[in-house]
Amino acid sequence: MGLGRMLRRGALTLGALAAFGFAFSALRATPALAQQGQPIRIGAVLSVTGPASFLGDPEDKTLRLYVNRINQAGGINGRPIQLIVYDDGGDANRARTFATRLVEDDRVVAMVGGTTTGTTMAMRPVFEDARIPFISLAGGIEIIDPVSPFTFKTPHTDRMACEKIFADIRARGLSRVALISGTDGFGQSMRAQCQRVAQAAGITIVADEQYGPRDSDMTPQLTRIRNTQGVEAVVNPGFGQGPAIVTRGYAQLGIRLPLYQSHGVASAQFIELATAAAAEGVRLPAAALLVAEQLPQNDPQRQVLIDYKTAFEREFNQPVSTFGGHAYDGLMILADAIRRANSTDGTRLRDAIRATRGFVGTGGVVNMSATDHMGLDLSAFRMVEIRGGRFVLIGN
Amino acid sequence: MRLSPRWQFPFRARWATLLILAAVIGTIPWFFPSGFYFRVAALVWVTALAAVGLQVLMGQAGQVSLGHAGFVGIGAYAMALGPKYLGLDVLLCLPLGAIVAAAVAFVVGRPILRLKGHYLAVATLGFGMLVTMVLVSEVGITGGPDGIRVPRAELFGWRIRGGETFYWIAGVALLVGVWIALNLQDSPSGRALAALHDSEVAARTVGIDVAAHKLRAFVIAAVYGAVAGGLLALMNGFVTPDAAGFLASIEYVTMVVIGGLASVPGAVVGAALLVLLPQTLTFLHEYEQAVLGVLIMLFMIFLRAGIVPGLAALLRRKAA
Amino acid sequence: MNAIQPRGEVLLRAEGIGISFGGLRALDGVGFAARAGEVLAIIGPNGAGKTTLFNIVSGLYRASEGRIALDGQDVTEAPPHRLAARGLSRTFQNLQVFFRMTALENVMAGRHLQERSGLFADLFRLPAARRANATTREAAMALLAEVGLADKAEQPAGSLPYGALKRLEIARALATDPRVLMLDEPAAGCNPVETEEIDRLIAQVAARGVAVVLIEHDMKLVMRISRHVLVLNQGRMLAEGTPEEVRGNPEVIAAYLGTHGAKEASRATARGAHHA
Amino acid sequence: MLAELLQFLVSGLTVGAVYALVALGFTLIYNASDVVNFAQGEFVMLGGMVTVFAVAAGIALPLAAALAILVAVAVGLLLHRLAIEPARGASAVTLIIITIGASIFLRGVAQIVFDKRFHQLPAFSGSDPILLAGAAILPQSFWVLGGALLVFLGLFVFLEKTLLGKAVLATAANRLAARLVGVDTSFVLALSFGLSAAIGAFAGILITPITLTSFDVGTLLALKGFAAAMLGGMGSPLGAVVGGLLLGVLESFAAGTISSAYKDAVAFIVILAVLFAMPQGLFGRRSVERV
Repeated sequence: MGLGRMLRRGALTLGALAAFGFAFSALRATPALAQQGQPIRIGAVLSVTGPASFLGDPEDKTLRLYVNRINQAGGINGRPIQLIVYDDGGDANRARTFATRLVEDDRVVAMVGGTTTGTTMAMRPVFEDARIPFISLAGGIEIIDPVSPFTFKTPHTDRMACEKIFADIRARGLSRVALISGTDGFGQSMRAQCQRVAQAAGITIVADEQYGPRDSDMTPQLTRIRNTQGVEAVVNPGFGQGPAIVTRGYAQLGIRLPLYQSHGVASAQFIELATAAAAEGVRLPAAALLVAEQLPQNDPQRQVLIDYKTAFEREFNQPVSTFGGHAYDGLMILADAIRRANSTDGTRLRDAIRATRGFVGTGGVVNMSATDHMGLDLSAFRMVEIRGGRFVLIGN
Repeated sequence: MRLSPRWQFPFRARWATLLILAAVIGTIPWFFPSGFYFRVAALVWVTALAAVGLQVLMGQAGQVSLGHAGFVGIGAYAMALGPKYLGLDVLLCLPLGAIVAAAVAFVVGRPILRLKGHYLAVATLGFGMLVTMVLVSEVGITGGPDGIRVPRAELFGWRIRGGETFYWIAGVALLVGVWIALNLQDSPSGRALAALHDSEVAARTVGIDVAAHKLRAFVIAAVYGAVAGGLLALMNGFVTPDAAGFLASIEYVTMVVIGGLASVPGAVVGAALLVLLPQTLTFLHEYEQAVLGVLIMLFMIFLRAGIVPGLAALLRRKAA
Repeated sequence: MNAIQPRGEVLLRAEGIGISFGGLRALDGVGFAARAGEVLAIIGPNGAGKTTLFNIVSGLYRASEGRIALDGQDVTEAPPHRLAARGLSRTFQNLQVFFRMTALENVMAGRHLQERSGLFADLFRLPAARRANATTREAAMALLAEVGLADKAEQPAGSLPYGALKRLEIARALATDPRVLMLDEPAAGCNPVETEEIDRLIAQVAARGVAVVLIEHDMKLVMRISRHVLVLNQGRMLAEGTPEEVRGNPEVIAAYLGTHGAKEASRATARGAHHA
Repeated sequence: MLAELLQFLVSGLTVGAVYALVALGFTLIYNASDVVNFAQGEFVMLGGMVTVFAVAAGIALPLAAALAILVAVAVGLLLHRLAIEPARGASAVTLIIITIGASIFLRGVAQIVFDKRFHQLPAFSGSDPILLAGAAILPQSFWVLGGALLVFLGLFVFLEKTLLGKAVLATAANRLAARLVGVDTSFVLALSFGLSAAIGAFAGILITPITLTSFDVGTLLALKGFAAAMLGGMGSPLGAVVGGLLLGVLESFAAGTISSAYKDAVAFIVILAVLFAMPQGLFGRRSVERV
C-alpha cells in the first residue's frame, strides 16, 4: 500500500469533485444584468413533460406565444418581458428547486405556473418567503384556501366543478352517484372534493372506483358500477387519456346512465380520443373557451375567447384546451397588474393583482380581493354536452 | 461477466476521501453566486446520502433494489405524518422515520432477499410500488398524489430554514453517511457482504450467515434512504408520492451504477451528476431529455465500471 | 504411513447418504468416517458422485436419506454456515474464490467466525471493530505465508494464476480454524512443484489433529498422504480401506478400466505401484 | 355473474396479451445477452406513434403499420449497434443502465419528433361491441389476442424449425458453447434486438385503438412486461406469454372484485407469492447450484 497509490486515489476523487464544481460554475451561465429599460423577468415552472404534460404543454405554448405578442406590441410600460420557463416533469421536488432558481438566481419579479396542485404546494413557500407573486395554474382549492399572501390561481377549483356537476344532476332529478376517479393528483383531489360537497348538494355517493392514470382498460371498474344497485349517474374526475378510455368503456358496456366528465378533459381532443360516438351525451363543466362561438354576441368573454382560440390554433395547429387558457389568464392578469402598479416590487405587484376587477379572461370574469385569490364564481363554469362530436352549451 | 476489483479503502485513503469531501463541502459555498446554489448543493448531498445507502446494498452486498425510493418515501412521509397525527416534534420524526423504515425493511427483507438477481429486482420493484400506491390512495391520511405539508423544524426556539442552513445540515449528514459506509466496507461485516457478493456458496462455507447479512445490508440501506427522505422533506417543507416512486428508484440505481457500483464516493459523484445535469441542461429546453439519455449511455459505454473506478483505472494506466 | 499408529477419534460420520436428481440416483447408501489427524481420500471416476457427497456433507444440498454427525452430534439438516461454526470447512473443485477481493481479504473473510465485533461497532469503527481488523489481518497474513502466497497478499484475487487460487482457497478454508477440512481436488491443474507444496500442506494440517477429507484424481498424492481411501462408482461405495487394499481390489481396477477414468486410473495405478 | 367474470377475463386477456408481447421482447434479448432491455416499452410506443402519424399523413393503415415496424426494427438495430455492441463485455448491470439511458433518449426524441399529446387510431374492424354470453367485447380485442397468438406461433416455428432460430436457442442455453460451435453470437444479439423491436411495435399497433398512445406510454408497459416476464420465469418464452396473460387477468379481476385502487398491489402480491414458492418463476429453469 504505497503512498503513490493513495495519492492517486486522492487525486482521482479530487478530480471527480472538481468536475462537480465545474458543473456548478456552469450553472452561473445566466448573468444578472441590471440596466436601463431592462426586461421584466417572469418565471414559469411547468410540467411540460411527465404525467401532467397534457396540461403543461399547452400552458408552455401559450405563455411563449403571448409573451412574444406582448413584446412585439412594445412590452409593458415600455419594458419587454423576459420569460424563463423550467420543466419540472411533474415532480414536486424538482419544481421546488426550479422555484428557488427563479427566485434566487434568475431574480424574477413574478411567477406564472405550477401545473399541478402538488408542484404548486411544493413551490408556494419559496415565493411566500421571497414575497414574490405566484399565480398558479392548478385546480386544487388548498392553493388559495386559506389564502396565502402572495399566491393566486386562475383555474376554477375542483370543488366548483363538483358543485356544478352535482347541481346539474339534481336538476335532472337524480341523486345517487357513482365516482370513477383517476389516481393522479387531479383525479384524487377532485374525488375528495366531490365526496366533501356531496351531502350539501343532496347527492349520495354509492360507488367509488379508481383507475391508474396510465391504465388501458377500465371495463372491470365500470362493470362493477353497472352492477351496483341504484346508481343514477356516473362522475369521472380525471384528466389525460384516462377519461377517454372510461368513456369508450362506458359505450362498450352499453351503460345508459348519464356520464359526467370533469373540466380536466375540456379540449376538443377529448372527443377525438373518446370517439364522437362514445362521447355522445357526455356532460362536463368547462370554461367558456370550449363553446366560444356559441356564446351570445353580448357575452363579455366572447371576443377574448375567440381571439385566444384563433391565435393558439393558428400558431400550433392543434385544438385549444382550457389549460392553455389558464396560462393566458395568469399572464394577462399579471401584465395588467404590472401596468397598473407601474412597478415590479413584489408587495406592490401583489396589491395590484389583488385589486384586479372585471378582468375578462378565458376562465371567466375575474374579481380578486384580499380574501379571494382566484376571483371566479360558479357562473364562470358552463355546463356543456357533447353532441354530434361537438361541445354544445346547454342552458344554465 | 467481467469483474471489477473491489474498491478498497485502506486506512489512509479512507481518510483522504473524507477529507476531500469535507473540503469540497466546506469550500464550494465561497463560489456560490446566489442562494439557489445552496439549494442545489444541499439537494446533491441529500440525494447522495440515499445513493450511498443503495451502494451498501448493491455495491457492497450485490443485492439489487428497484424499490429504494420506497424507503426514502417512508422517511419523508414520517416527517409529515408524525407531527400531524402523533403530535410529535418534526425533528423527532427523523429518527422515527428511520426506525419505521428499518422495521419495514426487516420484515419485508426476510422473504424478498431469498430471491436473486432479476427476481429480487422485481420483488423490490413491487415493494416500492406498494409504498407509492398506499401514499397515493390513502388520500385522507397522506394527502394523496398532491402531497402533504411538512412543518418547519425548530431547535431551541430557532427555526431551521433557508437554503444555507440546509446546505450545512445535508453536508454534515452526507459526511457522516460516507464515513459509516467506508467504515463498513473495511470491517468484518463489510467483508462478509463483499464475500457473499462474490460467491454465496463460498461465503456460507466460511460461516457467513448469508441471509442475515443480506438483511442487515437491506436494513442499513433503508435507514440511509429514510434519513435522506426525512431531510428532503424538511428542506422542501412538502412531500409528494413522487419521492417514493418507481422513477426515483431507477434514478438511485442509475446514480450508483454510473458513479461506480464498487465505490462509496462513486455514489456521491453519481448523485451529483444526476442532480446537476437537469439543472445544467435547462438551456436545451425540449432537447434536455434526449441529451440526458445520450449522456447516460456514453458514460456507461466509456466508463463501464462507473466514473470513479473507471477514471481510477485510466489514471493507473497513465501512471504505468 | 504407520499401520499400528493409534487412530484418532471420529469427527465426521456420514451414514447411508442417498440423493436423486430428477429420477437419477446420484448417491445411494454412501457413508464414511473421518478421524482426527487422518487424511481420508474419496476417489472414483468422473460422475461417481464425489462432489455431490461433499455438497451434502457441507450442507449445500440436502440428502434425501442418511444422517451426518459432526463431533457426535447430528447435523443432517444444518446449513453450511452452522457447520462452519462447528468446525467444518471446505474448498471447491470449480473455484469459488472471492474474485473482487485481494488475496489477503479472501483469507480475512475466512476469519469471519473468529471476529467478535458487532454491526454497530463495524459501522462506527469502534475499538472492537478496529481490533478485529488488526487481529484478522495478522492471522490471515500468517495463513497466506503458510500456503506460500504472502507476497501476493495485496493482489486482486482475479489476477492470480490458477495454482495460486487453489492454495488461496485452502488458506481461506483453514482460516475458519476447522476440525474437519474437506478439499475438492486441491491439486487439480497444479504443476508438480505446486502439487508437492499442497501435499506438504495437507500433511501439516492433518498433523495438527484436523480430519482431512480429500477428493483427488492424482493417485500419487492420494497414495502418499491418505490413511484411508473410499472408492465411489456410479453413486455407490465400491471399496474402502487403506490405499494398499484399495489398489489391489479387482473391482476398483475394473471400474476404472471400464469407464471414462480408465486412462487416469491405469496411469495412477502404475505410478502408485512405482511409488510403493 | 358469469357475464361479469367473462367481461373481466376478456378485458384481462386483452391487456395481458400486450404485457405478454412486451415480456416476450424482454425474453428474446435476455436470452441472447443477459440484458434486461428497459427500452422495450419504447418499441411499443414507436409502433403506435409512427402508425398514428403515418395514417394522419394519408398512408393506408396496413402500409403505415408496416412502416412503423420497420422504423422500430431500425431503431432496435441501431440501439444494438451504437450502444450495446460498443459496450460488449461490460457487466449486465452496466448494459441495463445503457438501456435505461436509451429509453430516456427515445422518449426525449419522440416528444420532439411527434408531440406530447395523446393519439388514437380507429379500430381495425369497427368499435361496435360484440355481445358474448352477456359480456361486451370489442372487435379490436380479437385483433390483439389473434395478433399475439400469431406472434407466439411464428416465434415458436422460428425457434424450433429454422436453423437461425436454433442458433438463437443455442445462444440462450449456453453462449460460450454456441460460439464454440460457430454461432455468431453478436449476430444473434442483433437479431434479437431487431425481433424484439418488431414484436414491441406490433403490440403497439394492435393496442393503440383500445388504449390510445403517446410519447411516454412505454415506461409503464416496460414495467408490467418485466413483472410478467419474471412471473413466468426469465428466459422462458412460454413463461413470458403465460406471465403476461396472468398478470393482465389478475389486474382485471382485482379491479373488478377486490379494490380498483389496489389492483396493481394485488397483482404484485400474487407475483411475490409465486416467487416465494417458485424462486425461478413459473417456467424458469430450475437450476441446482453447481459448485
